[in-house]
Amino acid sequence: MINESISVIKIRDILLVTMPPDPDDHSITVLQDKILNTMQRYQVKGLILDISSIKTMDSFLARVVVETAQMVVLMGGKTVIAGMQPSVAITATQLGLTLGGALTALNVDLALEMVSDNFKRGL
Amino acid sequence: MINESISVIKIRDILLVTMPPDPDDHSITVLQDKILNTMQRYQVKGLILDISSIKTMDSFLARVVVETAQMVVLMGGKTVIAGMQPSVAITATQLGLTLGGALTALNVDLALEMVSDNFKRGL
Amino acid sequence: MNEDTRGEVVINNESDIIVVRKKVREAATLLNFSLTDVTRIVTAASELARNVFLYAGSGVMKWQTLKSSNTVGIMLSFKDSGPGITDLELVMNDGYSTSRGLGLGLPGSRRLMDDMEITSQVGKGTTIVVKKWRRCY
Amino acid sequence: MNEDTRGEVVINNESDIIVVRKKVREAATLLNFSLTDVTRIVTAASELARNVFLYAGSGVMKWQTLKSSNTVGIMLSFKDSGPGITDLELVMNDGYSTSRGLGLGLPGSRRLMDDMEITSQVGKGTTIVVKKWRRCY
Ligand SMILES: Nc1ncnc2c1ncn2[C@@H]1O[C@H](COP(=O)(O)OP(=O)(O)O)[C@@H](O)[C@H]1O
Ligand SMILES: Nc1ncnc2c1ncn2[C@@H]1O[C@H](COP(=O)(O)OP(=O)(O)O)[C@@H](O)[C@H]1O
Repeated sequence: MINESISVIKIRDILLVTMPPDPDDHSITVLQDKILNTMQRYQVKGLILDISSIKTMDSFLARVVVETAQMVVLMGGKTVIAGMQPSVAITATQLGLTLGGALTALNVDLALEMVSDNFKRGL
Repeated sequence: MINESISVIKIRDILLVTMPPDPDDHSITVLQDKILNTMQRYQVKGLILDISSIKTMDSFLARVVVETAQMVVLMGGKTVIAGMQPSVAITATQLGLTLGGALTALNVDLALEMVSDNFKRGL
Repeated sequence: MNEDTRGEVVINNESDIIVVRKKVREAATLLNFSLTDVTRIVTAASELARNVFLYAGSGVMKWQTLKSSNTVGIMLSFKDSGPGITDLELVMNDGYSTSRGLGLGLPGSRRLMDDMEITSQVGKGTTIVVKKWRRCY
Repeated sequence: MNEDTRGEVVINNESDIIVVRKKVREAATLLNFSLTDVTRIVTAASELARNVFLYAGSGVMKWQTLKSSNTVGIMLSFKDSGPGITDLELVMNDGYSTSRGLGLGLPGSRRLMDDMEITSQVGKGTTIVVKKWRRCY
């Protein structure tokens, strides 16, 4: 099963999700469900979405990422989108994509730093 | 090569880019690639775009500046646009340009100050 | 660069969008496009393939390499026998969508590629051809 | 102020936009426009020259100095044999663009200059004339 390959790890009160390089539409939707359920069950406060292995971000994937971040916000959490490749950032901008107001970080390490610095202070 | 003339300097975890007065389409594409790749490789957290030598900011150049700032945001960085000439600022406003949500500073010195004050605190 | 200079992918279901991305990535990489240009081309292909699947149900993507006197390029065509597009100007507006989409697929793909041509007949189908040339250094 | 009171620049490719800016800057500076006015004039010229290149492929920019009883001014004309503009009112709206632009070139240039006149025939081409007078102190 493709969706098995998407790892969702809980680190204290943070959920770390590593996106696979070329997820299909279905596994993206399954992932979204899984994230929201896990957040609810374990009272997770934040989500780090590691997209560093993503080579193509089209408007479908972008919409799901933004939607997920928004749902997490509705549930009282924060999302950091981490590790976007330079070529993906350039392409996404030209395509016209924005990530709504989601927080971004260069990589997972820095995202974790942001989380522990700021989420605790309720930023 | 025109693109060689665009200098990209790393100062601690900040990238300082001096825009040439009259960049063409191609050198801008090269510049954007270079900025984002340097960000990734050296874990740069912010970009200072020095536009003090720019004497004319038309809507093409403005779009490039805003787009570059957006790309940097997608990768988890912050952009400060520094040193806009007063005459350019007046003209840009009349033309109808806005710099999106990008931060601005009077000059590179003040931009560096903003960066060290705020980026460290994760603003 | 003499073998495999053209090919096609039949689009029948969602997972074929991934096949399109894979084939186009291989072809563009073989043509020595920069990583950023490969990403641009694959992203446009993904948008257009998804449109074929979403709006027409099925169709075919063909790709081929292009040669000019001083550079090379890639051409992708997406052909379907779906409902067609009524207003070609309208669908090129950022944000216009008849589904729950972001409405960036068509206008965004035009921005990512060097050239885009749409032919569409209502009730008959749609063909979209996009091209990208490699920069010469 | 007797020599060099008119001139022209042929616009064939992107780098000619830079030549337009340079010539217009020189002319406006010679006429003793303030730095801000020079910037306004050069910026408008840059927008209009880019439009000629983008939408018509090529054309020509002519400039000449103007004299009235109590002041001087500059007139720039941009002439092309491109596709023309269908709806002159529409293109003057902030944000309207048929390309990937910001749609500020035409309305913005009108704001930067004192006067702007567009003549355009679909299929024949477009001529845009802008003027700016020096403030008398
Ligand atoms: N192959 C196609 N056949 C029929 N209609 C299409 C096709 N591709 C696009 N369209 C129409 O154009 C609109 C805009 O498409 P697009 O810019 O890709 O945005 P989105 O797919 O997010 O709606 C679609 O909502 C649809 O109505
Ligand atoms: N010289 C021209 N020939 C044909 N069409 C033009 C010309 N100049 C402008 N236009 C049309 O007017 C629109 C608005 O132009 P402008 O305000 O300069 O914005 P932008 O160039 O960013 O689109 C253009 O998108 C184009 O369709």
